[in-house]
Amino acid sequence: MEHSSNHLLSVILFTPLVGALLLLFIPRESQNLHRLVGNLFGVLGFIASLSLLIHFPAGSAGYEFKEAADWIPSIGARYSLGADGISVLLVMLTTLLGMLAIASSWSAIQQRTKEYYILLLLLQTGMLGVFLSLDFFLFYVFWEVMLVPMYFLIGVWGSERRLYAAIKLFLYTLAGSVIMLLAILALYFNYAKTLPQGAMGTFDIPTLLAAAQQFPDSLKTWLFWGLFFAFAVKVPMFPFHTWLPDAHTEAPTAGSVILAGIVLKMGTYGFLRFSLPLLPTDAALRAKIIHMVIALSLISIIYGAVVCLRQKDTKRLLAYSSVSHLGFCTLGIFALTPQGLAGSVLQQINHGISTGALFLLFGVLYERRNTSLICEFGGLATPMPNFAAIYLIISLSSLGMPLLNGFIGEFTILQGVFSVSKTWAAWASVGIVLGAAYLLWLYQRTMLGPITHEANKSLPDLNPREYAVLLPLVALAFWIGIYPRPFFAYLEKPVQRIVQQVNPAFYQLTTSPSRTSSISFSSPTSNPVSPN
Amino acid sequence: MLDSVIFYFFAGIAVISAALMVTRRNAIHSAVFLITTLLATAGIFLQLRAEFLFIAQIILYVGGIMVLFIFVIMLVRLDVPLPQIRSGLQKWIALFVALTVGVEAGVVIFLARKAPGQGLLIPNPAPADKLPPNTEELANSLFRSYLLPFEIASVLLLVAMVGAVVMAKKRTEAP
Amino acid sequence: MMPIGHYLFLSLALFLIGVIGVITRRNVIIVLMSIELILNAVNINLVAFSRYFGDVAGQVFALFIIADAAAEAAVGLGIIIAFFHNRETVLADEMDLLKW
Amino acid sequence: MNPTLHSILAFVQTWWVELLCAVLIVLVVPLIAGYLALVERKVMADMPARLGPMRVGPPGLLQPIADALKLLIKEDSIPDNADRFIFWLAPVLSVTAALTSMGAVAFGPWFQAARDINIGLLFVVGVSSLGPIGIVLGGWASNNHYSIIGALRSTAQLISYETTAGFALVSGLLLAGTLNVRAIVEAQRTDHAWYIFLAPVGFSTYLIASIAETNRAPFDLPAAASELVAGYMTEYSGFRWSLYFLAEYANMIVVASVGTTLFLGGWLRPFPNVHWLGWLDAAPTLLLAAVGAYCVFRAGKQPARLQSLVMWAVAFSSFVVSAIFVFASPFSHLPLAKMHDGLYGAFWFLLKVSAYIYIFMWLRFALPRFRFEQLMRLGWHILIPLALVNVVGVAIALALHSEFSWNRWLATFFTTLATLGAAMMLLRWNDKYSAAAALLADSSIAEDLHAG
Amino acid sequence: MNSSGYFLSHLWLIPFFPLVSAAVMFFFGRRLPKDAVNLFCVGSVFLSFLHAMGATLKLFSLPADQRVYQQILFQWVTPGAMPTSTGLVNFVADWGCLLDPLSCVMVIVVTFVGFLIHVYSTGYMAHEGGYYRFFGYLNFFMFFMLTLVLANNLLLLFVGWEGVGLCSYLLIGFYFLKKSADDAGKKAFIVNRIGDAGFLLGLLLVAATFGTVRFTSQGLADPTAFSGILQSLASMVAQHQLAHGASVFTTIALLLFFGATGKSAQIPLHAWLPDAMEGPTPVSALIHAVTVVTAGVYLVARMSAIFQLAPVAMDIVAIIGATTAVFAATIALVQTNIKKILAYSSISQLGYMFLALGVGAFAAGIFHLMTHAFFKALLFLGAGSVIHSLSGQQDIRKMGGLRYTIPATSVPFIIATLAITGVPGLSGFFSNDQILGHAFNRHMMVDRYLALWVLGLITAGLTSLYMFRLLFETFYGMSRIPVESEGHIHESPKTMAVPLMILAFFSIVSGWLALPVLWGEQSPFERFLEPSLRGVEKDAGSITFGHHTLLVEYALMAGLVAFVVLGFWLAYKLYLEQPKLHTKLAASWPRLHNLLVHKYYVDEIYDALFVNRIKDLSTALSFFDSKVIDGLCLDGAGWLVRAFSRISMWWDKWVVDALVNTLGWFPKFLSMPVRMFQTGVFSTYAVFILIGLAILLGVYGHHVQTFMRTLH
Repeated sequence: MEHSSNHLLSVILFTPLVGALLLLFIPRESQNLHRLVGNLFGVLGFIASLSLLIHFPAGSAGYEFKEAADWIPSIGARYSLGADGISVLLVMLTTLLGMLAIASSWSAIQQRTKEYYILLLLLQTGMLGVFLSLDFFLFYVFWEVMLVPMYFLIGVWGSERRLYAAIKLFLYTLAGSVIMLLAILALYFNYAKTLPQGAMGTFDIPTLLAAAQQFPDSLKTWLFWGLFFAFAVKVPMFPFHTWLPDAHTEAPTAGSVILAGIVLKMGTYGFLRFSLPLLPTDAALRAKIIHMVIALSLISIIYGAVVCLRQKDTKRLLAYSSVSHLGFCTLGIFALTPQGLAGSVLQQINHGISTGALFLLFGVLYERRNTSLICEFGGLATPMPNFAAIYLIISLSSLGMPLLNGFIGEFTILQGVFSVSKTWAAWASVGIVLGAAYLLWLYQRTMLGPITHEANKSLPDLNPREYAVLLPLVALAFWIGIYPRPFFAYLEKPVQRIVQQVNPAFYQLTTSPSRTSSISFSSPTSNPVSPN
Repeated sequence: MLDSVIFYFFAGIAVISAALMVTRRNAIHSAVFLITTLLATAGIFLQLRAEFLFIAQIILYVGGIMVLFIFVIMLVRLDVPLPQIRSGLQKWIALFVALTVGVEAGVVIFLARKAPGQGLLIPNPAPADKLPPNTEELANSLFRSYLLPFEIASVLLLVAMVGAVVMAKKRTEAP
Repeated sequence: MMPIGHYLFLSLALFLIGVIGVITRRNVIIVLMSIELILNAVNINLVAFSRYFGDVAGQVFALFIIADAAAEAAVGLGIIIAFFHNRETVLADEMDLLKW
Repeated sequence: MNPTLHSILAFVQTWWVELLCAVLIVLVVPLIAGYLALVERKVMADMPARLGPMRVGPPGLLQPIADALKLLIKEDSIPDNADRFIFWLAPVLSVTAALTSMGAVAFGPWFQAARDINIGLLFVVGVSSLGPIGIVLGGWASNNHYSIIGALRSTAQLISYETTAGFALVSGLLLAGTLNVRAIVEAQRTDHAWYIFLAPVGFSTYLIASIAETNRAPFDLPAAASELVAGYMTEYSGFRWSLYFLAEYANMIVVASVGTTLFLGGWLRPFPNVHWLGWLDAAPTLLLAAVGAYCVFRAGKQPARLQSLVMWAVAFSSFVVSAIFVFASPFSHLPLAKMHDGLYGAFWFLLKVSAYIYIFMWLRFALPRFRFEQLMRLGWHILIPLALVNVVGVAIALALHSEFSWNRWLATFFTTLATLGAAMMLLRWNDKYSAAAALLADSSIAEDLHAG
Repeated sequence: MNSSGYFLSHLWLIPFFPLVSAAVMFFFGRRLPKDAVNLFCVGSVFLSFLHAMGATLKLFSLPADQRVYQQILFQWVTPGAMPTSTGLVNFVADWGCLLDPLSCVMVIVVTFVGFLIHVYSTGYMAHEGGYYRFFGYLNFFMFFMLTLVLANNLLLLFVGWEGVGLCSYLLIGFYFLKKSADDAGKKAFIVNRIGDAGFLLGLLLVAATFGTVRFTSQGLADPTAFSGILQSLASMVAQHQLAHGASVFTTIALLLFFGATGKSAQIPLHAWLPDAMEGPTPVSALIHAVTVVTAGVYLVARMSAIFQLAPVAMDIVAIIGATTAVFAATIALVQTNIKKILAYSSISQLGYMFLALGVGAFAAGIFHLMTHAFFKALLFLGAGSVIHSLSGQQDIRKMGGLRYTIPATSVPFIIATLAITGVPGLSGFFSNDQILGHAFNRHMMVDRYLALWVLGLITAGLTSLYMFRLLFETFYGMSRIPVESEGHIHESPKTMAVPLMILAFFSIVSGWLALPVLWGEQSPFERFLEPSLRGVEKDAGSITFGHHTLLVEYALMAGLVAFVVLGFWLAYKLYLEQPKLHTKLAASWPRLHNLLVHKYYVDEIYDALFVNRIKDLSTALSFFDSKVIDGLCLDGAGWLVRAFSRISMWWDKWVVDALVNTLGWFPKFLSMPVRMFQTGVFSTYAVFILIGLAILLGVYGHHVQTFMRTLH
């Protein structure tokens, strides 16, 4: 593409890092300056990524804005970036939430602001790198880079049990990613084996994944599970999720927002990008794997939702709700249908928006009351009507109210899953019902009824900065709910490409031109979905 | 011809004032003669058509470094003449060795110059009016081929600056 | 054009004077100035060769040397001031401990 | 013909303008400096509506000459404990630096002593940076506490503000893309804008820094008569003093010229690319003609014969020059045309330089003197950061212009806004920390002075 | 259809007006004076009503088979390709409006009754806090309801469906400081959500089967370019891909019906509606009598083409409808809260409608929906007026004798009672008769439907009984109003009374649309609806009714009247003539009475079976989470690592370190002589350097020389 000469992705990737470096030169005492610079670079990053959205060629299936440079030539690792529709949306989510998370910390963080903003910005670069890397080595580096700031954010600015949570997060994730590193190395060496003597191996993701198609099934299975653990911990899926509630509970608001909004998406992104192509070709084996993953997803959905009902801490509750919601995402991914995948990505965005906003909202409360226990609240709608209104909207978005974003994602996932198995869809819909139950119950216990605590009587309503942080998310929730077409447009082709790669059988289905379809297909083999 | 006149003029000033610099008892006088040497060197640069270096020499060395020197000399009150030349055996050994080095190097250069046909008579340097604009050329070289050294030099300067500030700062706890 | 040997001899002369200054003078500031002189001698060599080879790289390095000289002067003088504050002396042979 | 003579003649034929300029600089600048002093006294008098020197010459016009005579015939006194060699050297160094740096200033498209020097502006700045050495040496050599304090102050001040001035110049040079003085001016013609409009912040910082660089009020700490008994010049008198004096005024001209060249379009008339303002081309001619006519008109009414003679002389020279203006333009192949362009450019150039210097004077009489630590704080806390930010801003604007094809004005506008925002921020922080900073500065300055 | 005219082409304005007004309320309502709120909110609904009338009239002017108008505003959800039975299809759900006779009836009823209720609310809520909020919610609700009835596809219908659920949540919980109100709202939402899950699955199955969720492609400018369920179904049936009674039809129908039970409060998801009476009374009237609860009926009628092909599902609909009708009616017999009686009455009447739908009499069901909308709204508003007059009293045991105290309320209320019980001449009579008649016809064809007809009749009798009980307890007999509030009884303001009168008028006359039935013709209402409810195959599968003679018709009417009179007589005996009698009756069958008072213990059973079990599960899983995953697995692993690290630390300290220290001692020892040269004076060092240089030059000088010679 003609964009190859453009360094847009590098600019996006390193804008936060530049901010972090700049912050290094600001004296420790000028806290407002730290805040200002942090916010400035948050906004700059967002603006830079907007141009990604604008310049992204419509209907492109592959990676755009590619950049590459030699990095460690001795092992073939390259600095190579690229973005397809999926990455673009996730990058946008990252920069947006990153910006808002930074903005939300203005008054919440009073200690060590310099380090705080440096870490936040560094974290953002790490996350962006994960979504933009086209090189496994680079991917792994960013994957780990992101972990360190998160560790410190929780460990330094968290609440009482922060060290426990931080170490738990770190060890959990590290255990997963070490296995992933092994899998990456296995991929690398097995690919290198296929090359002629003396040729240099590569970490290039498209190359490796394309080559992996030719690997024997046993190897592919091993690779799949190797990557699976890292991603499953990040997502987190059912047996690997216990770090999340602790991390969420102890993290500062911005940390929670980023954790829920973006970090979890790295796991699903990994599934989407790396795990799917490594599914074995043998139908029985593949079905077995898929069934296991789907089973875990369904367990996550219901388990998360059910456990939510018993939580005493808002942030913990939201953490478990994330487990439930992310279960939907993995469910959609492993349905291996275009709708499931598109819905999954959209649902990731939605989850970022709504859960991010929920954490921001509870961050507002935390700032006012310094607690996140449910029993400390109650009847807050009286002193904080606008807060209650926004909270209600976001709750509804999270529980899948039509006209808000959550519904579109859940519906699309369900549709994709439904065409594969009706049972899965039925189980998943239990999660929707339970979602309404715990979210509304939480809303009732915190917002409605008479005021139960004296301290809550005079809580101030939202201030302009908090509005500025929350309203974009509300607007986005409505946008996706009412007019999701632009988002689907970004996803259509990349998703189609993935499905063609990993589930070619899907497009071999009968395609008799029928009057019943509003848009029918002409030629299934070359271009399965005609651009109509 | 003009070139050699200019060269000998500046070279003479440079050598003479360098010698004066080393021998003056008063540090300020030394500094003044060093300035003269540096200015003369700048003149030689100009004669070599290194315009940018000429002005860099003046700005940095004379305008910057030497002012700093003078400032410090005044600050630590070294303007009073001190017993300057060290005595004893070491001095004479040192002078002897230095002269040996000088003679050796001179012989090397001289012999190389004397070699027939080739050697230090460098094949035709470009005439002065055919040279490309010096500043642009220097900038091209500096920012294309030597960008990394340039950045490293800037870091070095930064480090030096921080170091100087830290060292010159008053110690709060008196020793 | 002048033969390059002229420049080399000039440079050699300045270099030697600088070296003698470094060795024989006790005043640290003058030692520092002598070092500047040595650096300057090197610069002359670099620029002269640069001129005669028609390669601007020599000037680039001369520039780096000037930058180095500036850094050196700043740090050196900083050290001298600090030393002077503590010891009330700037004589070279009274500085014979790495740490006190 | 004698080959030596021949070559000398050829040399002169090729370089006569430059030689003329060089000679003029050495000869005329002292005169101009004297007259600047006169103008300054007149302006000083005019501010409270007084008259100023009126005795010598018609309306005091010969006052500078009288002053010069007085200075030259004064006793040349040197203090006993002074370092005679340095005491002699210092003023010479100052004045040499000032006059040499003027060599690269282009007073018009043709009037420049060092024409082929492609580091032009840098040469001016660099050579004029030798001035501080003269001052500090002079202060030290006097062996007088006031002098040495003045010298130290002067050095600190000059080094500080030279940085600012340098960065301010860099912002302009970024726009011009060259160091060559004439190319800078031409760049402003092709860019359709004086750089004061594209880099207003750069110009403002340069203006302030240039005042400080010339040791003028309100930054005249080194030579503060009421505090330091004229500072580094305490022990100087007579001819040596007049050298310092000359250096100061020459420096003023130099900084004004640099500012004019880089920011005010050099010898270009205002809005050189706006065609309907073409009548401005005739302005110098008309002005000169008007001056001549006025002189003719007034000549007959002068009380003394000498005065009317002077009037006639002025009228005559005005007419001659305006005639050159009028008639030279069709004969572009003649040296006369060169003359025309040169004079025409010199007119606008000198007009701008005069305006610039007038601002100096105006500020001198309008503002009280800073305290030293205020001066340093202004320099290091506000001006240098601002100049730095401005350089970045201008660079961004240029990048937006060249890489993203933004309109130059738009880009500049936004970056200027951003820079001004930064300036506001700097001011706020400065206010905030001024108490602490003032304490710190007080103690450290006191310390330095004791040490000095 | 180019000649669609303003009203049809601006169909989207009908839901749009209330939306705008709702938005205004939410954003600026707090700062608006009450009059402005009234103007906006009532005015917007009135505008909607006008537009709905205009569109209806326009539709009427068209020939019967062209009375469909459809409009696609934009494509809404476009998730990509999905496999269907006919191949890959790009699924598209658009945002569009569909106006056909069925939605016509709904939209008129909703806007008209909605408008009256809005007017009424301005009086009823005049002294409440959160006035703007209430009207904002009401208008928001109107938006969703109108979206629901005007939707041109199932997914958009689902938007309205969920939206009205949300608004009922908000409106029920309007008094959010009261915990019971919050609980009721939450319960309504969650119970509805359970139904919605069914609906959603049904919707997905529809999409997967037909490749589209658009109801029909009729009425579009180019019907062939778009797909529709109806067309798809027709072609599938015609090509014998799917036959009458295919299991997929049954599944779809049952899933959708499960959704409908949630919204229309049928067994098993009826439990929310009585609790929902916590909301303000106009809300009860609007939502729980006229609109939301009828959405289920509307859905079934809308999907009648599929239901007609799924006989098993139809039977289940009928059975559940009939059961619910009787079930709720029996509970209504013993309730004492005036609004709860009406709520159970609503459930019962809705069951009646589902009975009609289940036996295939879709038009009769819709007809009853319409008449019921008028008289049930009237009953609720009347009840509200009573409550208003009694300053919030809702217990009928503390009422009585209000007939002459508040005549403007009591007269319409009596008319409504007569209408709902089915007194001949009033609207309820006609609709009840239609339903029972069709049920009987069905019976004539298939014997097992006899029970349904009988249940219907019993319901009619029970309705008569509890309604007259309500009437007598409230308006007749001795006043049992507490003395201290006796003096505060006041007639409601005009804004409340006038809507009551208008509704009373329509309660009487709306049934007359079926008047021709009396002389054996088809009811015009039915004829009007017929194009919407026709289904896909007139002769093969869809339900047909036998024809009965006029005589049978009159006999059926007589039967109905007999049951009504029986109910009236019982009520008169028990509550007016011998008021002590009913307490005695209750005492003689205490267990039955308790069963009814406690609503068959459904809430308790649900709590025990589901709610508490889920809570237990949640506790258990939390325990699992913290003790097994975290405790056993993680902490166990941590303990192992620590133990191992202790061992290795010991090893390091006593074995490895000791070795290294020994080694380190050697160089220290060996370096002694070298230290001699370190004088510490730097000029000495410089001399050393210089000596080195001299030696180097001396030794290698000729190399330098050679090198310099080779320079070029």
